[in-house]
Amino acid sequence: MTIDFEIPEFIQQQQAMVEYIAQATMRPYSRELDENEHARPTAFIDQIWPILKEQQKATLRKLTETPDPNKPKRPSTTYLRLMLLVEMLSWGDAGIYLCLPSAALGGSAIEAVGTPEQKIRFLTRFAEGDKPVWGAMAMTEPGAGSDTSAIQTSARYDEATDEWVLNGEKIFCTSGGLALEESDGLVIVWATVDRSAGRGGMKPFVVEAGTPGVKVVKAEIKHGIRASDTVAISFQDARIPADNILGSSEVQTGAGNKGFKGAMATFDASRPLVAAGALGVGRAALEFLKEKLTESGIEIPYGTPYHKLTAIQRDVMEMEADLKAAYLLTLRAIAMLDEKLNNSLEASMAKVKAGKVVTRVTQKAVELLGPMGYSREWLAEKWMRDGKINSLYEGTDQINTLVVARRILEYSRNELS
Amino acid sequence: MTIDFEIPEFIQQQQAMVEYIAQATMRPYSRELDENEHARPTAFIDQIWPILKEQQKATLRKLTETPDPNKPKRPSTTYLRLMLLVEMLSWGDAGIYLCLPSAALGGSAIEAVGTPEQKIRFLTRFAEGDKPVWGAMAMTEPGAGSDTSAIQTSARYDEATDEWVLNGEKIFCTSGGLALEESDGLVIVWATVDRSAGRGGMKPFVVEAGTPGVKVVKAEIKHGIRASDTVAISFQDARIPADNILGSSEVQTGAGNKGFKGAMATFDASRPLVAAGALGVGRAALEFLKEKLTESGIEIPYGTPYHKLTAIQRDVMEMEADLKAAYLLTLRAIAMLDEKLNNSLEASMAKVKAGKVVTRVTQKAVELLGPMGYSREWLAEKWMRDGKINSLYEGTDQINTLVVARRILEYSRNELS
Amino acid sequence: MVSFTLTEDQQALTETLRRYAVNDVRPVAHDADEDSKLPQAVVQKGWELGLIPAVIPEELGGFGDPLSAVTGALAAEELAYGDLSLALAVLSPALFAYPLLLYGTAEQRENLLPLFLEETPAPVTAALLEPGIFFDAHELQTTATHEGDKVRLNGTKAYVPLAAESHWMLVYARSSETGVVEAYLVEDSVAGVQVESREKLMGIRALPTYRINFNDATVDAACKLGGVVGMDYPALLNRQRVALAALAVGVARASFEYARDYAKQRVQFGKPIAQNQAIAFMLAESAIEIDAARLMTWEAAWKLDRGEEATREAVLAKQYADKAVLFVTDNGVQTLGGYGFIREYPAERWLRNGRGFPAFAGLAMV
Amino acid sequence: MVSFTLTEDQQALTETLRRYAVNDVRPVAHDADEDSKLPQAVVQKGWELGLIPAVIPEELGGFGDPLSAVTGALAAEELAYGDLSLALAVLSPALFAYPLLLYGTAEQRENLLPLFLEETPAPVTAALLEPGIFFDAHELQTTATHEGDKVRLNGTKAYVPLAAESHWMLVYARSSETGVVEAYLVEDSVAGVQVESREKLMGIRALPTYRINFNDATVDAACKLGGVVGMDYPALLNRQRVALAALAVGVARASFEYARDYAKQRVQFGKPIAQNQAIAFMLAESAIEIDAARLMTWEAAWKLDRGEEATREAVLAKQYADKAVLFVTDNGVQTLGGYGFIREYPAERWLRNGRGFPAFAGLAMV
Repeated sequence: MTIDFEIPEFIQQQQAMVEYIAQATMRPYSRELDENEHARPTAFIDQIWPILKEQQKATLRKLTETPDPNKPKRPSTTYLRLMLLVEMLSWGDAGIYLCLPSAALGGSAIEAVGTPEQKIRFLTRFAEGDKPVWGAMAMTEPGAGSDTSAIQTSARYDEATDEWVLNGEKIFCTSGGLALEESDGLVIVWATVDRSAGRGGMKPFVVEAGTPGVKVVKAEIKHGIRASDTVAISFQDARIPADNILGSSEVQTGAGNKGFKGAMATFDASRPLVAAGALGVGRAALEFLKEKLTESGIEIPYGTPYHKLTAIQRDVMEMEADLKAAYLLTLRAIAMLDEKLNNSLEASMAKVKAGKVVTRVTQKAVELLGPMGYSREWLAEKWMRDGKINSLYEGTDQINTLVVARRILEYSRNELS
Repeated sequence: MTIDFEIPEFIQQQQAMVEYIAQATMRPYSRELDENEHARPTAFIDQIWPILKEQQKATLRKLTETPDPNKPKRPSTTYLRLMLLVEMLSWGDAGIYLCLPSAALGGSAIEAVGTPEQKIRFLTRFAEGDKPVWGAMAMTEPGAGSDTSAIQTSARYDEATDEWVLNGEKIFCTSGGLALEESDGLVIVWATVDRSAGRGGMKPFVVEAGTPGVKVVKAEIKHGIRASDTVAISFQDARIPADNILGSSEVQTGAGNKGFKGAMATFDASRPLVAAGALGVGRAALEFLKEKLTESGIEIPYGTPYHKLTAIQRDVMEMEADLKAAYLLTLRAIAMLDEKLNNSLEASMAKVKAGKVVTRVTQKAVELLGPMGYSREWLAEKWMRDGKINSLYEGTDQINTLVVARRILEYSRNELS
Repeated sequence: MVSFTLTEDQQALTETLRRYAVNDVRPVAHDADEDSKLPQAVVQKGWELGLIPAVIPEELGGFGDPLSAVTGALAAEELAYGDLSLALAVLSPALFAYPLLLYGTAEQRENLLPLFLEETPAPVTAALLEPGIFFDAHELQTTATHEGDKVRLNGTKAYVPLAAESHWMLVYARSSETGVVEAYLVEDSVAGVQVESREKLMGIRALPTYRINFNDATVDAACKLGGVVGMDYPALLNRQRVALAALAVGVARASFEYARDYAKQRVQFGKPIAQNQAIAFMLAESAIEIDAARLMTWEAAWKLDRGEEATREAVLAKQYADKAVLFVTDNGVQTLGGYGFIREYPAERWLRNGRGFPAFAGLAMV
Repeated sequence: MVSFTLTEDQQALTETLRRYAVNDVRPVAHDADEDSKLPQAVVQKGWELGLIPAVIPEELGGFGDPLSAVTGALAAEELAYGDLSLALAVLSPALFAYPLLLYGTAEQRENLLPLFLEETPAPVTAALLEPGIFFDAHELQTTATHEGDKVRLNGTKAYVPLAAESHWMLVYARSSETGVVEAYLVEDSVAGVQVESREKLMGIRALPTYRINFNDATVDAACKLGGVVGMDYPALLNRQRVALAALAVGVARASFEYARDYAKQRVQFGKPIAQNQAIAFMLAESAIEIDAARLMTWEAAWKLDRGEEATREAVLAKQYADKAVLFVTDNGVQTLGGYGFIREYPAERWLRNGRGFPAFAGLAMV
């Protein structure tokens, strides 16, 4: 191994294709879907579903077949490919991207801790059929944002029927409506089997579309990523089969608490991918800004000393540098995932940096584009609104900075809270 | 009353005189005293002592005479005058300014909580004589920085001799050497009469030069303000008269703890004055920078829109705006002092803002002046080093931000620590 | 004599405006933004506060108070504390009234100032800003060409508030002969004045703003504000800078106070989130930036009221406030976490509105 | 294939250099700074690490490793982690050696590269930077005028490390005919080369740097680096940018690690100050900026090693590292509170050294 930033040829080719999809099925609809908040990006969904379905089929096959020990192992590029896919789709439109018909975070959880039987039972739907299917993850509650230990949604085991009975309310569930009401999808619901056990009692359950007692009670109206479906879901004596629990049902704490650890481990994968989404939005804004500046005769002269730069040139260079910094931190966190190294520190570093950078870059782009930047005629203002989500979800910047701080200081949650 | 920013004529005149002193007795020695760290700014001291002595005489007279109730009361401008004096002297040289022969913070404490007898006994020396005299304040200890409740220096009352016996070590005492070894001065030493009582046991004691058992053990070598005398003092069975305690000797807590409250109240006065010192250093750097830019043909065009500014013009405008912001916050905290209003919030706001601004402005000035900015041929680099102290002493930026946060949130020390 | 104390009149005024902002404006602000519609009853009530009649000379039927930039800044902050769209709407008649009051000829004043003594808001506006990514108030693209006793206006203006319902507008244009910027009192009936469709912006969505095309729009030369003498354009630019800075402070303060209260009440990990230094410091820094921006605005206004050259102060105050309002409103969203992104909470609206200030020029006046 | 893993050789090298930085450099860094004096034994030991002989071709007696900017960046970071003055001193022969190695004619290489195989540091330096507040590497004030087979050099250089003790220096000058920047191999004995008194700087005080005047200093035209072909000046500028960025990362890391350890051990209010979010967040943000600056530096170095145009990457990495090192070292001082201001603690030295990077140009090379 050696230090290397080369993106493999086949991924570069993928990028070209994804860029085409973004240009054709995302950008033309960006404004319209922003203005009509709860409409669906059908052009994108219809275009991407057949492609995604095939990929998900391949993934499922790999998940369920026994690996051939004689087959030569290539270094994995799964996450690298995913990172650049997410980056490009978010460059297309971050809100539309989030409507990607796939198992999404729900799928990650199933892949991470599901049994082989569960993988087939739950994931097959994402790999076949004419109609797109969505998966979702429901974690946050009104009283439990950063503090997942405060989750109130309960799962009670009913011996009589061999079922789990869920009660509670989840909010901020991405694609929850698509998963439960507009497709034959599923949602991973985090619920506690024992409130007195704190995190030890928290378990993930698979709730399928059509389950009685499960209701999408609200679609949020949002600052940005308006094309994304963000819903609140209520569970009123919602009954699911006993084997819809992921992992063990036993209350465990500490290292043995694989359910919770599994959820946290998915953050190590999801945070750099969220960061990748931020990068895409930031790049969209920066490219657009540079294009408009070029039209006004302003170029960025990299080798020119500071005293010969205009304020705008300097700003653009700083934006580029920030974006590059966030990109490289993300690339590193992703490379570690592909190498199956623990990347909690690097994942949170990438997430917080990318969140801050996309916020700053898009806010600055709006400013530098003046009265037009603030206008809904152009997309700059939308990218600013879309970008901001990256400092808020999948752990706010503050929470992710706290994670970084704990790691570098080698402090436990109790030592640094 | 109405919103007004006008500096009274007589203070403007004072400023002109102080500027002259700064030009004549500070600037010419700035570099030399920076390079020869423990030398004394004699030109400045000799020039200012006769003036200061007269002022201190007048102050003392006012402190000890009964006010004439028939005399019409003018609005006080004491702190405003002081603020602008400190600003201008720090503009001259922040290190030299700190060698001002006066009762300084020690004097404030005596004025605030001393008896009439103590005021005369301790403060007269600052108002007469041919030789300059210094006062100082000794609070910080190796183990007690921000956390003054951790002070270990003890004061034990010896009934046999009717004396207090001090033991311990103080550090970072400004002008401590000048007060104890180079003049017939005094130091206010904070010591505990009862370690178990925490802040309730902390009392200020007046220790005069020549007291046996008191020793200046070290003169610090510092990043900046090298002309300032910063020492460590040890107390080994140092005996002082019983009535050298300021305020009551009883252990008191809460609102009754006037000794500690008195010390804290002096922060409300000293923090805006420290801020004023920061402003002076910042202004020195900014003026110098603008002068050098003018020599290179670069002016600051205020009414020009952003897209027509160079990076440097923009930087300078930002530096000016920041400095103005810090100036106005300081002016407000000072005006409140003159109006005898509680200004704890505003004092800390001014202090933290001025500290951050002087740090940023001077660091930026060094950068914009390029290879010459980094050179000890010019004073820019020195101002950067001098300026930094303002983010560190009289409460670090972090401590002062914490004070601001507590005030705006209406939180006690326990609720927000 | 240095003082930061309001006069009794200013104190009374700010209290009245704050009550209006809290009781009348806040309850309608969300819907106004969502519906892109000004609530006329609330605008009417704002008009009835009498800010403009107060400064109309007594001989013309007003109250004859001096026009004070400091008082104007105080008022603007309170109104924006309620809502920026509504504040701009309520203050919009001043865009026409104050320049007229300050620089109008006797005849212009006598003819037009009575408009501001009516019971409903005067249907007037002003057009300074121009479309595009760069705007330079000193190099306007809109031109005024004098031909005998007529003046032809050509060019395009943007962000003109309430243009569609205005009968009079003050149009800033550069003389095609001298390059000097002058202002013209233009009636909506003038041929060649074309109000385009309403603009769509990220924020201030309740405020209707428009592009206007001037296509050989021809008015009498007597419509030039101030006649031969003209106006003090730099001073007017400073007055709008101060007004916008004060509005920015108001928006920032609204966001800050909401975030502060939210943080004290929102419990996570067993305690209010305000008890985390990360949150508490963000709030403390916001508080400092708000106060700093306000003081800078006051200082610039004070200089204007003394009739002194105030460009440096006004420019720096405006720039500082532009940055402060972004910093504070972004912190506001951040403090609310996920809720900061939801439009049912006001934090995101303040961020959208706050981000607009660097683009706003000529949208308010003290 | 994306990877952030060092080769085994690089791993071994960085470990060796880290040991040297920690065991040899750190113990002498404070006194070196206070005394403005390089500890020769430590510099000698640094020379013996063999960084430069490693890349001298085998046929000239070296080890023949390829010259790698990535490896150079790794080395520079470790050395600066020890101390910046010493790092610049130990690396200074490269200022002459690498351009010679890369662009020298066969004759120039054969004549001069053996200098770098001696047991003591090669007495060489390079002069790029010029005095004044602004410096533009593309518009040098120092000129080279060709006359027949002679070249006259005129101008003043600044920040030339170790000039007084150098026998050879590489002088960058602009052709007075073509405006193109070339480099010249100049012996100290040449008439008209005047090394002035040592410079006094805020930081890097242990490193002697000098101004040099060239007053019709005349050398053979054959002294032009690379002969007729010359050199790739933009590439050399990028190599020095990468070197300086890597050094900045090293300084920042030194400061960060010290502050981190201090914060964990310093108790106030009954707990380590690192347990305050205000301190912990400062440290976390420092850690992020360091990693970001390092990755940007690596990327630029990697492009250089591939022979690709790397100006954009090198410039952005340098700018980013300039900012990062100031941010981190200022945080370092702030974390130590009052102790941060005391020269017995290293934090303030790292701040003084860190602030210099925007001014440094041509002081190091990978």
